[in-house]
Amino acid sequence: MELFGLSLAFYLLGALASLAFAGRETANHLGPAGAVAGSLVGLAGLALTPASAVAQASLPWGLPLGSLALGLDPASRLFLLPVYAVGAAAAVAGSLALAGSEAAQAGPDRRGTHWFFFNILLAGLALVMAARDGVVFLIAWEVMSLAPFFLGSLHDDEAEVREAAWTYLVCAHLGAALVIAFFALAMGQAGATGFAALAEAARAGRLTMPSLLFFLAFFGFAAKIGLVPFHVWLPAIYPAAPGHVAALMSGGMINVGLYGLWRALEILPPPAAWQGWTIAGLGVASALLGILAALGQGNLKRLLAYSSVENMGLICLGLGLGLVGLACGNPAMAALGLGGALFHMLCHAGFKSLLFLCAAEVLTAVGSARIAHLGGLAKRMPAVGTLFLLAGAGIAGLPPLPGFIGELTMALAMLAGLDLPGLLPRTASAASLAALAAVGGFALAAFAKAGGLAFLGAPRTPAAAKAEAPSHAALLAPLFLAAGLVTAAALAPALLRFVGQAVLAFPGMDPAPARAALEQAAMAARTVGFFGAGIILLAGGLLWLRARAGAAHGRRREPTWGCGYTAPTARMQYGAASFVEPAAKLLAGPMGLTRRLDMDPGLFPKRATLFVVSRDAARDRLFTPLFEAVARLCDAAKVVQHGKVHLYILYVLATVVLLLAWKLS
Amino acid sequence: MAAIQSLLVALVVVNLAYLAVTRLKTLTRITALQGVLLAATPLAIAGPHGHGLILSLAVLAIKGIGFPWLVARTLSRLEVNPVVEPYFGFNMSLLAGVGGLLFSLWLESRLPFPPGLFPPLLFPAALTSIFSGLTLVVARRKALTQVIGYLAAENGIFLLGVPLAAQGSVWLELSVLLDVFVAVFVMGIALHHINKTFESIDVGRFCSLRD
Amino acid sequence: MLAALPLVPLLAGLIALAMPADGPRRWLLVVVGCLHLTLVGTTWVHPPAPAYGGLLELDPLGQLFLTLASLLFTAAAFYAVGYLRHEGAVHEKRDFQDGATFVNAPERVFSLCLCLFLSAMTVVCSTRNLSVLWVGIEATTLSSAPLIYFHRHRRSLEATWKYLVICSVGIALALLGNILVSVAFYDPVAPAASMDLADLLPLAPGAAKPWLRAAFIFLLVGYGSKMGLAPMHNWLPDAHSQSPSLVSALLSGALLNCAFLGILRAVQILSPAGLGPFCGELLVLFGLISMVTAAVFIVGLGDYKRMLAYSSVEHMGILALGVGIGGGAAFGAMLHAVNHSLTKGALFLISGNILAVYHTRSCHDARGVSRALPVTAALWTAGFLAICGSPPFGLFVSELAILRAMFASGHGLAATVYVVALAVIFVGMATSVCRMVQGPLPPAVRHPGPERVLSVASPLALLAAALTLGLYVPQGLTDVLARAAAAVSLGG
Amino acid sequence: MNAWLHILAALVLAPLIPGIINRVKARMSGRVGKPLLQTYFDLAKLTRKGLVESHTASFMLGVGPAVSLAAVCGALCLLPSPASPAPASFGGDFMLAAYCLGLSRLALILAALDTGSSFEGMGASREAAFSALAEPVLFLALLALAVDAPSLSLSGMLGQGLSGALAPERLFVPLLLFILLLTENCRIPVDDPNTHLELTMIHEVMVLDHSGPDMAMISYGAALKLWFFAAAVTLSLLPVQAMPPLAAWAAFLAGVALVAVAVGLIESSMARLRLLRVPRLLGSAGALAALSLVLTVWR
Repeated sequence: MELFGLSLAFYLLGALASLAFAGRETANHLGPAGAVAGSLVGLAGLALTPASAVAQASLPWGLPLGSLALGLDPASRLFLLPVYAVGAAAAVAGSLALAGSEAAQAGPDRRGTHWFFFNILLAGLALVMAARDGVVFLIAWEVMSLAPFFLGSLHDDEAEVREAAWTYLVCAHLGAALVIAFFALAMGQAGATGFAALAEAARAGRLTMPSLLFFLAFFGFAAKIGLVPFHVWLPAIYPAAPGHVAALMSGGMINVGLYGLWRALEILPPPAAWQGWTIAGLGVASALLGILAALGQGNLKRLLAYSSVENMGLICLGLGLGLVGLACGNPAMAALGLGGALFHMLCHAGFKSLLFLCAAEVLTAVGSARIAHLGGLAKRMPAVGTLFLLAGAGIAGLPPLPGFIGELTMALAMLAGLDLPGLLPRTASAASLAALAAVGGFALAAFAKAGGLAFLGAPRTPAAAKAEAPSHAALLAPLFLAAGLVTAAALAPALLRFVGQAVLAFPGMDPAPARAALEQAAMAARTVGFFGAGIILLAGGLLWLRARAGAAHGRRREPTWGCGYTAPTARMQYGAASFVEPAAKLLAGPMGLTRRLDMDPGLFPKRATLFVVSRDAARDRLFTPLFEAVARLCDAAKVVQHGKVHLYILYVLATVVLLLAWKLS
Repeated sequence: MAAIQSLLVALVVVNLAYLAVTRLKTLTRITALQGVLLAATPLAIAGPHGHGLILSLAVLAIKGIGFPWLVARTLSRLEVNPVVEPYFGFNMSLLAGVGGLLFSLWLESRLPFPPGLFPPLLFPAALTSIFSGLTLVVARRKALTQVIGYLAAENGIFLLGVPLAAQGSVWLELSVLLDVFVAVFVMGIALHHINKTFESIDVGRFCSLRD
Repeated sequence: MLAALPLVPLLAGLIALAMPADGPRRWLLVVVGCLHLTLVGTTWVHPPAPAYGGLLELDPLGQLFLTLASLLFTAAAFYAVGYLRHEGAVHEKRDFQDGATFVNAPERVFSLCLCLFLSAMTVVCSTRNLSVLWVGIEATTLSSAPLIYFHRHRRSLEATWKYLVICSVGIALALLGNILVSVAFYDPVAPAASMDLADLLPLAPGAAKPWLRAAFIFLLVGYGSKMGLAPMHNWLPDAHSQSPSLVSALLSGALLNCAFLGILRAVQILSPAGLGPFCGELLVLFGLISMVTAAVFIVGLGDYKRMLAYSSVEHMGILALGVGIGGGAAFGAMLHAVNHSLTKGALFLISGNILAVYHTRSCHDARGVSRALPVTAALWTAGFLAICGSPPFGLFVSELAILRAMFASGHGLAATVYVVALAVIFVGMATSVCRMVQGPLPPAVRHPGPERVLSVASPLALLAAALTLGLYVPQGLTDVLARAAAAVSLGG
Repeated sequence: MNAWLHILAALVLAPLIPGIINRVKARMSGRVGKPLLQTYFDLAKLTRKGLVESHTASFMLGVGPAVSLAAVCGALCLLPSPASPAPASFGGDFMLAAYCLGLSRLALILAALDTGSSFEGMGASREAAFSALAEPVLFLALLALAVDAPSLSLSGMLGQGLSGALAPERLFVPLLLFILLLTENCRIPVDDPNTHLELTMIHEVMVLDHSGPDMAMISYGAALKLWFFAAAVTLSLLPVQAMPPLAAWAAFLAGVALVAVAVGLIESSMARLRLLRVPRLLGSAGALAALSLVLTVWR
């Protein structure tokens, strides 16, 4: 707890220092320094505390509402881990990326405010996870939600960035409105603000509308998590934000939605099975639609954004199944579902932020993140390429990378779900396993596309051909994250037990069978670890043999075989749209792809252009029409303010008459 | 008692007359008439002595002579079109006036009157006055008619305050104060500016500020 | 000391009228503001005795609103020094909207009216007598009308006229309402003429209830039209958008509160008569109508000063709603009044800075503020977040308190409308504010150079106060707020 | 020891399967055909060759085949031997096997994309799409087995055969696994390994630019994968767990050979599906898998 406070203090110091030195290069050192120091202190705090410890603190509070109750329990620590780890990495990467770059630009130097909000975001995240009082939680939540708006609009001279920042702000606030409504309703009914008191009220049956509360919390937090259809801000803000910000948001921030949901579920009365199925159902929808949309993207960062939607969907699937298990008295399913979800959350945080940092390096080197402008980068920047390909395989859940363990644990929950009473729940469990498989298959395709087309093959533009490898310093942050992930893979059983502490602390969890189920998963993870080591050794051995064969029998470089065509160009390679064409023939709708072929008429057209655009269906079909309808309605209603004063008097008169007629009759 | 009843009936008729006339000059005269009638009410209720007499004289001076004279002077100075220029037709306005009267009568039936405070018909007459005055504000185009309508509404409030004045309440004085300051002082100045700036007192042109 | 409070600005106004030199007169406003604020500050330490035979008497409710008025005036006075330096010159100006030429009102008249305005508001806040209250509110209308007509062009004249007509009708209805209160308290045996709350409250349980109902309706609509409750709010966007920004700040931050005080006094009378629920119902109704109206108008609005005006309509709605719900919401409403005044005052002052550089009130044309005026843009953004109820600003706390009390008292439907309206307003304002703050500078706008301290100091101070209240509400203030809320509780 | 015997058998005997298939196809069309051991000869020849790499390629071209082969070997380690459980076995290990095959596929796709050739890109894109569609079918089929067994590990669910109550839906699973064998190994009717039109190929077009040891690893990996599925089909049909070891082995090997013959027969009697029809085939298989699973759960 003390170290937590110290880390918070570092964040705030960093924020203030960067604001104080705004406009100078110093801000670009002090701000990140605060973030790194805070994160490392925080990490130290996590490392030095036993995983199951519960700390509480109550501090003086100046508001007439709520109280400054803070605390750290296993769930808090678990969610703090990616915040600290990604926070430190993103700060280092950002500091290097922004060094000197802004000075060359016209206009004011905004790095001071940028680092201010960066630190505020970290502090807000940390505070959200330590808050044990509704009011404190909401304040931290909103502050944390607002900061990315400023972080994301660093380059607001581009119209797209402004649009994205606006989208983010609106989504974040609408979600927050639901969260506020949730807490206000709960606090109003309970007559208290502390989490413990709220949970007490729920147990005593004083929260009279548990279903409404559940939906408020779920939809409110789903907006932050990025579940379909509330995901529209993700594909907007991630491409627009600087790479390190996108990394922090995807690795540290969206998890906070899960954390909020977790806390809300802890507060609310024990979940009913339908609540679990609701979460799981929306999770499956998000996972499938997210990965299909990711497959359809032509922009590396947008692809990664949709992949976040997918992974958040998977996590919610696990969470939902866990709740079902809890509701149906199946502790193994409960523990495995929740545990798998949390484990996957950790892995996703690491892999996704690593991917974003790599994408940021690509953007710096080439000047574009569109796959049509990339290609062949693995030769120019081998370290970044390797990291990206590995992280891509990891986020697709492939063994021996740790992403597999999370998916495996969730799959075990689904298998445990086959013991549920009733045909429908069993079928649903089986269907979720099939969905998991389909998502895994498409994730593989999506990351084969992202990694393969961006980093392999021939460069598609001169800029890509001349891309320069990042400096060694710039690799520090990605390598830090990669090291963390390797550790996670090596120590997966231990990590699973760490996650298990949070799961076991979930109210209503039967500890003995839950612990047994988690232990079983940990043993499986151990086997997977040995297995993975075997595969790596075997592959290494094969490569060594291959190298020997090459040395013994010669090694030549030749042009790629062109099927008889003698002048192949890089533009003839498979591109982003063509790669997904087989899938798009079947699934263009959910992938959001629309295509237009402009071709000269005649049998031998001289010119043909194919446009493949991938747009967000939820945005185009749901939110844009909704917002436009509201705007039209409001415009239509504006006629009452017509400027004619005598009619205004009529309003006053009519009001008086109507009120008298109503109230005196 | 008969005197006050006649006065009140006359006031109601005058209120409706506000809505029926077409020429500004006639409107001014009706204002003067209403002022004179109002000046008579304190006398009719409380008798011709002391406080009531002074008040009566003051009202006669202000409402019966002062305002009509000011309005007439403004009218002649501004050289405006002598027709009142309605938004809504006269029939509609009259209908609204009668509606106001009916509403006032209904309202009277809903309220328990303390014994001896209000003479019969005073409350509906006062409310009708307010409603027809405001109807004038709503239904007429010129700034000047709006001022006159406002004065008429004020007269209704004054009428309602008369019985209370006997109890020593200050509301009557305050309502006169309202007349003096708002209707004459500020609106007069604003009217002057409006005429200067727009070369017209047609507030129908006032619609550049809207959404 | 209470006797001196309204006199200080009155005298200062007369001195200002007589002063020939522009420079000292501008600083005179600052001196008046500071002096007044100091005097008001001492009332927090030593509760003042009634003055003028009990006509003026300060209770927690009045003290709260008086402090706000004084604070806003002082902030506006500091701002006025820079503003008048820039705008005060008598020469003809060209209107940026229709191209016509206009002059500003004489500066001494402006100063006089400002001081009179403060004096009138002081009277309104520091009385518990319904008659004096009514006179005071009337005086605020009269003294503020010339302020709105400072820029003597057609649109401001139109706005002034609308302000006058609507508020005068409102004040007339309020007068009628007051008369009906007298009727309700009429006792043929022992006629008492006093309209002082101290005399009325003990008699309230025996007052005639139908008359009180009718009286409250007239008072609510009458003062409500001054306060800006929909659908009587129509003067508000016009007057706020056309008046000088510092006047808008005073109108929104101080005047609307004063009108609200009129309604609150009525509530104070009706509650002991057992009509608290009746008042609550009407207040909640008008609060919700105001919020929805504001939401409807803020979406897609192209004029940022009108946007702020509609936001005032919204917040007045919240105040009415809070008092109408009662209990914790009344406390929230009192806190909200404080927060809203501070924030809205700051926002209007900032809008003046933007207007001075861009010469347009259109959100579409005033772009790239963060590049032209970095400090102003930061304050504008912060103010926007604050006014929309985002933490860590104070409005969040008060809005949350009201929402929570709504749920606690079972006003689920009203709470839904409240949350939806707030969300829509956020989206509407965010669209305009993002458009203004971000992006490159329009080519037609020249870079204005560094910002003047006087133009940002006041809004900065006000926003800092709003920020502080979002994190820490001093115990003394909490006590006064609680006592003020208790005074307007609906339970009687 | 017994557990590893199956791995050994697979490693040694796997190249025989393409031989059997080719021999059956040749016989059916009235030719003599290649020797049964042709794949061994090919592998031996390829390993003695030097490396020819594309100018465009990076490290991935070489890493791909090695990882792919290693991953397939990994998947094989999870299959039970006819007479004993697999060397590594835990609840849910079928998922590891499926994901190992996925890793192997990803490695090959990336290696294909590394050449920058449009042909290889084409093959990679088809492979990625079709296998993504095949994945849920595989899971559902194995799930039906798992519920039926009831056991969550491959070692528990395979080798039970059709013993016990015979229900029609239990025949679906071997059938589904067989369809998946055809899909995953790019056999007719999904893909034609012998075609010479690059435009119509899936797997073969992905490896156009691989040579020497790389090609050897790919061919060997393909043979192992074929063995994996053939073994799975056999084990899902035959109750080897209940047999004495020797009989089990004999039945198993015969079964694998028979599966190979069946593939050969199908390849000689059917034409390749149009690419557009492949998802339809997989969709039908998916529906069948879902049906069998629901029926199994219901029972």
